[in-house]
Amino acid sequence: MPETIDCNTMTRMLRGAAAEIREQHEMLSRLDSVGGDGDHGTTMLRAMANLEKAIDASAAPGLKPLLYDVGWAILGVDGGATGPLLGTLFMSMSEALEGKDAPNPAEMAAAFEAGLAGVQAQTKAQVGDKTMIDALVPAVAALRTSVNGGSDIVDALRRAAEAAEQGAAATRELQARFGRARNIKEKSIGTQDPGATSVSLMFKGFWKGAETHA
Amino acid sequence: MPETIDCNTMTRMLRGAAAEIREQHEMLSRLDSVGGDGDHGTTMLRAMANLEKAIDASAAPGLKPLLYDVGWAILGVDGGATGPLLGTLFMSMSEALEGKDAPNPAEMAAAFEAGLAGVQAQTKAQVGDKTMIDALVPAVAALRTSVNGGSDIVDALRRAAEAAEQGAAATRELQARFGRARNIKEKSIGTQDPGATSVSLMFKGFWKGAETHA
Amino acid sequence: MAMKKLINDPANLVPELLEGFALANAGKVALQGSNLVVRTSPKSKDKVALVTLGGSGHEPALSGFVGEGMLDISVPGEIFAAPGPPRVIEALRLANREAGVLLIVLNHAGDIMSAKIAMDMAKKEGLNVKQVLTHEDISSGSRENPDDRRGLVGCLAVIKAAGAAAEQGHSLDECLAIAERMERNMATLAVAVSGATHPCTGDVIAEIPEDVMVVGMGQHGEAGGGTQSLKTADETADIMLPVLLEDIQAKPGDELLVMLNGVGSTTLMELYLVLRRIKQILEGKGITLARSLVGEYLTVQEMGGFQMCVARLDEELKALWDAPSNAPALTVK
Amino acid sequence: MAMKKLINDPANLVPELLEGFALANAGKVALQGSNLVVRTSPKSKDKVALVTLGGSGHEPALSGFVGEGMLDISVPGEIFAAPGPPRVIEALRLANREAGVLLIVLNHAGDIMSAKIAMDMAKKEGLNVKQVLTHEDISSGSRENPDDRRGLVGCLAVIKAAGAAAEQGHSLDECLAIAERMERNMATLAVAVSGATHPCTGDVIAEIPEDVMVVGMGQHGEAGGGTQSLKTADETADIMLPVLLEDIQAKPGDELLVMLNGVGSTTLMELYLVLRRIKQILEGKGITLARSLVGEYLTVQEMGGFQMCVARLDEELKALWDAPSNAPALTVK
Ligand SMILES: Nc1ncnc2c1ncn2[C@@H]1O[C@H](COP(=O)(O)OP(=O)(O)O)[C@@H](O)[C@H]1O
Ligand SMILES: Nc1ncnc2c1ncn2[C@@H]1O[C@H](COP(=O)(O)OP(=O)(O)O)[C@@H](O)[C@H]1O
Ligand SMILES: [Mg+2]
Ligand SMILES: [Mg+2]
Ligand SMILES: [Mg+2]
Ligand SMILES: [Mg+2]
Repeated sequence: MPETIDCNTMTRMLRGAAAEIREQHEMLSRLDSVGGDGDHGTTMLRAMANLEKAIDASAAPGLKPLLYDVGWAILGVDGGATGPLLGTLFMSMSEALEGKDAPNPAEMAAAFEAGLAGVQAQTKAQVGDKTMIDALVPAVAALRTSVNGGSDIVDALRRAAEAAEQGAAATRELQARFGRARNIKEKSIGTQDPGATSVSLMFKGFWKGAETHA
Repeated sequence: MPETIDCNTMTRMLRGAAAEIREQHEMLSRLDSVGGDGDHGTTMLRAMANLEKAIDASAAPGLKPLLYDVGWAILGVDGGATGPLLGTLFMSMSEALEGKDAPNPAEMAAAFEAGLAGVQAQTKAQVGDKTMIDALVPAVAALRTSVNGGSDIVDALRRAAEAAEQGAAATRELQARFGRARNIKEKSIGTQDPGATSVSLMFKGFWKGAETHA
Repeated sequence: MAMKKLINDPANLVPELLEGFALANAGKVALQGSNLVVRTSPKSKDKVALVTLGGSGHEPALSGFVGEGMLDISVPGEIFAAPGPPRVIEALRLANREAGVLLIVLNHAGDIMSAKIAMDMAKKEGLNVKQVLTHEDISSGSRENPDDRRGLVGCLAVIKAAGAAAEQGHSLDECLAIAERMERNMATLAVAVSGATHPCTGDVIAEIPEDVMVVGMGQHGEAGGGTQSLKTADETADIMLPVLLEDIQAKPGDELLVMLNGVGSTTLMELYLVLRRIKQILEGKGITLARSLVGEYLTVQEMGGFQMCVARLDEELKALWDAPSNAPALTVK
Repeated sequence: MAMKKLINDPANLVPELLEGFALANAGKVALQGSNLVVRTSPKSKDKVALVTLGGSGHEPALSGFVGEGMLDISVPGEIFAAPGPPRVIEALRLANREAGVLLIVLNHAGDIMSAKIAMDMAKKEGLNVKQVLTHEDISSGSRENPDDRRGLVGCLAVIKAAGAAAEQGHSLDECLAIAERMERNMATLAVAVSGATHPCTGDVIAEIPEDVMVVGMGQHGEAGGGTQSLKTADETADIMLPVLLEDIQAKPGDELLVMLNGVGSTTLMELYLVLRRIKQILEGKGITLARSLVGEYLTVQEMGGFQMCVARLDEELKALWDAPSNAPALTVK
């Protein structure tokens, strides 16, 4: 296992996320149809298609431009809340990687933290509000903790994915306070948040992708 | 039984027609819903309401103005084909009664013939085309034959009503060549024509009305 | 599904909707006499007046076509039922003028009968009225039997052309000739995909099975044509347009007006797809899509489907089509 | 009932419908760049430009509001989905000018996020852009929590007023102030009586039981309010209007604009009945129905129901409302 993350690893991670989403997109739409407009799976599919197209087309080598292109491509998805938030995640990660062509695990954790901060600049949603934030925050926190504790990147991503999954699962008991689902108020309780589920699937994909490469 | 028809008799006849229609309006709409737009019963109800209003309001005494007012009132019904045709029937009868305040049965038959001619000036439909003409033509013919044979007005109207009923019944086997029902072509076969049925009901009402008065 | 309409007492439906219509277009139209729809600023008396009649329930038609550059008076009937002759003659008397009155009649049994009786009376009274009949529905009769052809949304083009001509000071005979030319030049075909309910009776107007569409259905759900499986937008245009082009014998180099009239619940979105395909087909044939109009002009309550109307334009008809109008349903600057 | 729509491949739905929309309104609007809807005759560069963004499937909104006197550019998204920030910033760059650009954003999660990211970029790039948010749906939040209020058909009045002001040469700050005043002055409530289907997925957008209506339903079928038995037109107006009047604190002597926006299959006929009742209620309160607009402006496919929007007008807003426009969906002479 290399000490730094290169373009190849990141590409595997991103493709891993796309693979997980593609497998589960129908479930994602079903979740969204309870309190939202039922398009979350379709939107995520388009986001992942754009992501892969961006990877394939990305001319500039280097993590920073790769993540910029991926983020911009996901922003380009006409997808309601998802495109802007997930696109911002990658755009902000890209910004944080200024001058870091081969980040070590700590630098990678910092990039994810910057990504989260970028997302949080776009939405006031907090943990507990039943949004993708409920998966993203614990995932990034677990990544940081593992890295600080000496984990390698694969192990840290595994822990992040587990934390994201738990965070997503916990949204089932919550009432939505952001997004379309907030309109159905207490009726949103009992269904897992689609956006949080997507984030959890993407972290699983990051982990699996990094693992196959290792 | 008087030898001439006065306003009172005519009023009874007209009210008799209204009573028959009112009793059967749902059936008339049902017939119209097969090949037409299902409004014939409603239209006839409105026509009969206007007819009775015209009788009540008719200031000028005399058959001619009475039938004019009734015809004009029926013309005033927004009712597709029915209003113009039935309104014209009475308007033309009125015209034919110029100078005849108390027509005898033969003059009455002539007035009905003039009414039929007025209707026929409005439509090219012939007997056999599955329209109200299929009831009107035999009714007027029977009226003339009976009167010529010496029947009094009640008896002549009874025969006219019977002829109208037979004419209407015969439309069941015909294919509509006029009105909305012509659009469904051979599918119109098997349903009695609503307009012919109305005419048959009205002649029954003329007869019953004349009879109660007698 | 039972009827779900926001109405009050069905017996008052038409007067109430006319009251609301006049309110919604205050400053343009008003009610006069026995619920005739007239312009608030009448056309000058030295110009030909245009009058039409027809059942209600097809909003915005026909009263939505009253306005500068289009109609002077419309005589709205009951729901789906022609107005009786007394109100038609009332309108003709009101419109009467030396320049003359053009009565536009859509070919439906009730309308032509009311018009005939009113025209007979008008002639007796010495009014200067002429009539044009619109009958462009190719599903209900051949060009050789025009009496059988129903009048659908094509009336709009006839009213627009003749209305503009009248506004420009053309004589009654000229307006009539223009109206008749537009009428001869055009053809309409309707497709229905879902039914509607009669707002007064609650009766289903057209019962159309799932996955089925009906090409050639009349304005009130009268069946008239081909029941077939539901098609895509492109396929539907491919079926409908060629027969219309054949009917008007469109040739390469021709310039066409195409109107796509949504009849109720079919979306503009769908109509735009159909127009896109029409343009492709016409291009393939060397025919020009010179003008188009897409929207809801003559509806049948909440029915799903649309009417496709094509009309060959010459230079004069094109200019008349482009002329200004302030009618509620068709404002042209 | 399964979906019965005349469409082609759902994946191409939006580009195809935009192509047809531009064809249907050739001479007024055109597509530019990545399917931005622009005017064919652009506004002079010394005047403020207006840009908006929003999901498709609501035709004629929002692109139907592009035209002289209203919008300069609309950025249409996918069906019911906001366009992403890249096309929004593309539009802002295209509209950019010294006089400035006003971005009108309807309050829906996706739209405000796309707008925020694009605005952040615009600021970094030194573009002179300001934003106004429309959020007038009283069912989804109180006046104290305007963030919760969705943007419904009221955007039309904001675009109309600010668009007219821009055309008259007002500065960006003045246009913004006018837009914000109109926005503050207005309130909207929706009622739904029947559902619709998503044209791409075929999913039912809102399932509304027979004999039931839902007051306060969002633009995409999100439930938001009171499920109750279906009412008459008058009763429905009696339920909806008073809460709207209370929200804008309408007082005797006020002059109101009332918009009744059919969302799909509800007929003009029904909307006219509702307007009639509104006039009666307002008269009873000494409030003037100064202006009205009845029609389909922001639809939700074939959904049944309508949005009622009331806005208090002052003399300036009235004049701006009356100002000319040649937008496809709202031609004003
Ligand atoms: N304001 C918000 N902040 C954070 N996440 C949000 C917000 N709004 C929506 N989301 C997330 O987006 C998900 C829905 O995504 P999607 O269905 O693609 O967008 P839309 O709701 O616009 O159709 C929700 O499940 C939630 O996780
Ligand atoms: N052209 C016509 N000539 C004679 N009778 C006609 C004609 N058209 C329709 N009718 C008669 O009218 C009846 C239908 O009347 P009604 O339903 O009231 O009118 P509409 O068809 O306009 O709705 C038909 O059954 C037929 O008897
Ligand atoms: Mg969604
Ligand atoms: Mg009928
Ligand atoms: Mg409609
Ligand atoms: Mg519609």
